[in-house]
Amino acid sequence: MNKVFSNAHAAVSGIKNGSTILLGGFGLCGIPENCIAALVELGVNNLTCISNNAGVDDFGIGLMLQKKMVKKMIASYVGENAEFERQLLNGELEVELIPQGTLATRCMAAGYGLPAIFTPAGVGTEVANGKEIRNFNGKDYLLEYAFDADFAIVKAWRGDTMGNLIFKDTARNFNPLMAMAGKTTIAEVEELVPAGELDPNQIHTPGIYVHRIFKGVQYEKRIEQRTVRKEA
Amino acid sequence: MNKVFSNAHAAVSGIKNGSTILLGGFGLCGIPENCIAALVELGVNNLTCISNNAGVDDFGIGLMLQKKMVKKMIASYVGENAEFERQLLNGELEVELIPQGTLATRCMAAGYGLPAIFTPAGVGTEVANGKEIRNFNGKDYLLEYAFDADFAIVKAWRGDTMGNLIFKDTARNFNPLMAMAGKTTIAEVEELVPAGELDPNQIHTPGIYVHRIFKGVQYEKRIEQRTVRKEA
Amino acid sequence: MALDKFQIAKRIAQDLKDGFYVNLGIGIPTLVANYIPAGVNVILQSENGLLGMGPFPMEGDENPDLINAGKQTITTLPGSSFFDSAMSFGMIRAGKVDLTVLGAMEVSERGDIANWKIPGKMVKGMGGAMDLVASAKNIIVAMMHTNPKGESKLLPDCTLPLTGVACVKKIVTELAYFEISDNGFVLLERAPGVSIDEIKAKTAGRLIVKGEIPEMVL
Amino acid sequence: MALDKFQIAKRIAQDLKDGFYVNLGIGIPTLVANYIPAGVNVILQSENGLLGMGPFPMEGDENPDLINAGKQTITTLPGSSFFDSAMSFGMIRAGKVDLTVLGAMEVSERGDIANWKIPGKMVKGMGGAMDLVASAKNIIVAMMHTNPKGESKLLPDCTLPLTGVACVKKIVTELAYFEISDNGFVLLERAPGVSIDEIKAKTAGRLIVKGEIPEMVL
Repeated sequence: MNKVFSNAHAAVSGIKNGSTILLGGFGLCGIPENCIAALVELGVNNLTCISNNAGVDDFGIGLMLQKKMVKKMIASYVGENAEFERQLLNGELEVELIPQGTLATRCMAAGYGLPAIFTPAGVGTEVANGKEIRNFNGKDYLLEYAFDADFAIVKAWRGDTMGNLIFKDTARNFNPLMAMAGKTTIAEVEELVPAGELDPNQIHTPGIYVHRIFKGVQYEKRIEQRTVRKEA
Repeated sequence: MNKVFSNAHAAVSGIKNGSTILLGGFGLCGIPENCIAALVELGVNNLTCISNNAGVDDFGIGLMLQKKMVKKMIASYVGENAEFERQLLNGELEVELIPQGTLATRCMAAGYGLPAIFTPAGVGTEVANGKEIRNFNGKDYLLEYAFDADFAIVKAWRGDTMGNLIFKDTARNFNPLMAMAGKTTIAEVEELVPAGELDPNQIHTPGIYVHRIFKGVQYEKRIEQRTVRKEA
Repeated sequence: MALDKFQIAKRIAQDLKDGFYVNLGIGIPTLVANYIPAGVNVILQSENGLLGMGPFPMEGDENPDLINAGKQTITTLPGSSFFDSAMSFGMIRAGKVDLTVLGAMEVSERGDIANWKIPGKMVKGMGGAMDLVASAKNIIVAMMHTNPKGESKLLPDCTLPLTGVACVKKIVTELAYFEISDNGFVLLERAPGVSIDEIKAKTAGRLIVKGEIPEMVL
Repeated sequence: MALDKFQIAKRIAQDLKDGFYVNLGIGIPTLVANYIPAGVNVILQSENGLLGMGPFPMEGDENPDLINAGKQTITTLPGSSFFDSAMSFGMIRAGKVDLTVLGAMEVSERGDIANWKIPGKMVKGMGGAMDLVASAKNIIVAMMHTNPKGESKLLPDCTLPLTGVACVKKIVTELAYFEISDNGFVLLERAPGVSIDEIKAKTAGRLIVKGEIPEMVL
């Protein structure tokens, strides 16, 4: 039972043209940089990517867009990306925009074996078009389905050889949810330690959800909005 | 904004006859010993208690049963309790048995603002009686509703003055789920520290879910099945 | 005189109560954090997974793993906690956040809000806005009273695609402070020196003016 | 000769594969952990919130905060993780647990299982059994072939209240190893020295015997 892979190229093997992939991260924070680079090199296409955002022009999922690897993007917010806009307006790219909480909860539902959830997000808006509406206690909710994705690719701070993961700060975001939701889950970590080194009380994603793990290298961790204050 | 109470008696104030209370713990592991003792002293009755188990004769919720404080018990397993059995057979106590995973997920649903969930547990059994059945992808699921409880009483290992909680080992069990599900959530902790002493990455229950917190005393932590091995 | 964006934020900050958990949207709402009244402790939620958002970091202390929902580098405060996006929107949906402050393109007299999409323009997405407006029990909109063309943003019905229905509770613009009632926009306060006539002229939706309307005290 | 409960456990343990995540119920199923084949690593799940359950603690090392679903004191192993009950049943429902071993009072020829309630007796509750049987993709029942009255527990239909329907995949009793097919109990192996006639005589449900039936190798 070896879950440890030597690098990103080995870890993304089996991802094929047409695969549906969940990609962790919020903006450029907590994204699986190594796996994205490996996928770009692999050059698979016709992918359906589910991720909160679509990266920026020259980083994150933006790198996959440049290579026209993405057929459909499912996200909550896709700003900050001129190439995305160009492909969308040209009809080269499909996009499905869904509320951020719905995106998160549909991942969790998949990981928890819940086939569908009810959420009030989007009731009375175009997001509700064609969806079942149900009233509970006087409030309307939309029925939304669990994601069904071939692969989940996530980035964690620390991981162990059994696939247990610990995330850091707001780089956690969608990562543990997507880790639970993939049929095959690939985790890249900044630090990979032997089983037993992580405190079992502090593990965010139990290894049962993780099929492949490897130590990532050369993290750029690009900051989108560097905001600082001057005063002491 | 002070969430810190001096002791269990102060913390359980406002719990009245007829209240619905979620109580954390699995068997006698991770139960809110101090709050249970305070409730017994307070002597409220006609309570609806939701907890995975009903304690043993002379400990845990069993102490509340002795005083006939409980009108209805909602649990997944109620063995090991002769007084419970006596009251049930005498018609002094109502009991609703629900699958353990359903119990857990109905708590989570309440804490996550999900009005209902679909679970396959109980399909084709008497648990399904009167419940809506729905098929997703060829499999049947029951519709089960989020709990609606007045109070949640939980036990954590460490907590801070802002109500953040960290649980220990399998004493976690239902505690973080119930903490999310109470209209008023009361947490007793073994160690209460100032805000800032807990690592924000390790918090299991964010303080937003916790309304009252206090340092418990004299934990007995009774073991139900002491099992040991001999060989080295 | 009409308020500037800082004064709008300051007026909203007066509504903060001690112990409030608050989610502040991008733009003017973010500024509210700068005017929290003395003696009032509020905990800021960032929907990407943080309770207890602190100020921007000092130069050199930026942590790329620590950003807010606007993707800005931030800091934590004592008592902060991190969590995943499902729990973040879970606590929002469950009504645990006491106050949400958002910007808007349009608000209707029934409290419908439009703030995510303009037909004909590239749609960037709703992010967490639809979850927030569908769930928050107390939503204050911070916005300019009119759009760049001078048209009222307080309307009988929104003309833009909706973000949520019947959810906005209060609105603060550069001209006034309104509460949404079943019957329309109830004028509660005027910006200092702004006349009721001006507010009436710039409010396309049904405006309710009852009794004397005090000026804001900032 | 019929198997004893340890041999039943041993036979089931032969079905474990390296890397399996396994949930073992109370009773005979618990014993399976003692017979995990050499070179096979399995991770035991305890549905009260632990992956990587270790053996009972040494005397004096009992930790009251660390118990299994049978409320017994246990230990962890390197790589263990703790989680709450919702995640625990979440991973069960999502089919992440590779094998579940349970006891039963009755199993029907369609794989229905009854193991939680006897009419007229105090009902203690289903605990996590209904969740497990409704979700697990691979369920092996470990039980005695007959009840204390000598009646078959392998039935055309369960007579007791059901725990789950059409969910059991395999059964190991003291007499034999069966697979559930659409048509009934398929006899795969006999306990050493047990005749097909004896198995037939003690199996009330439809029994399918095809070709030569090997003896178990324990």
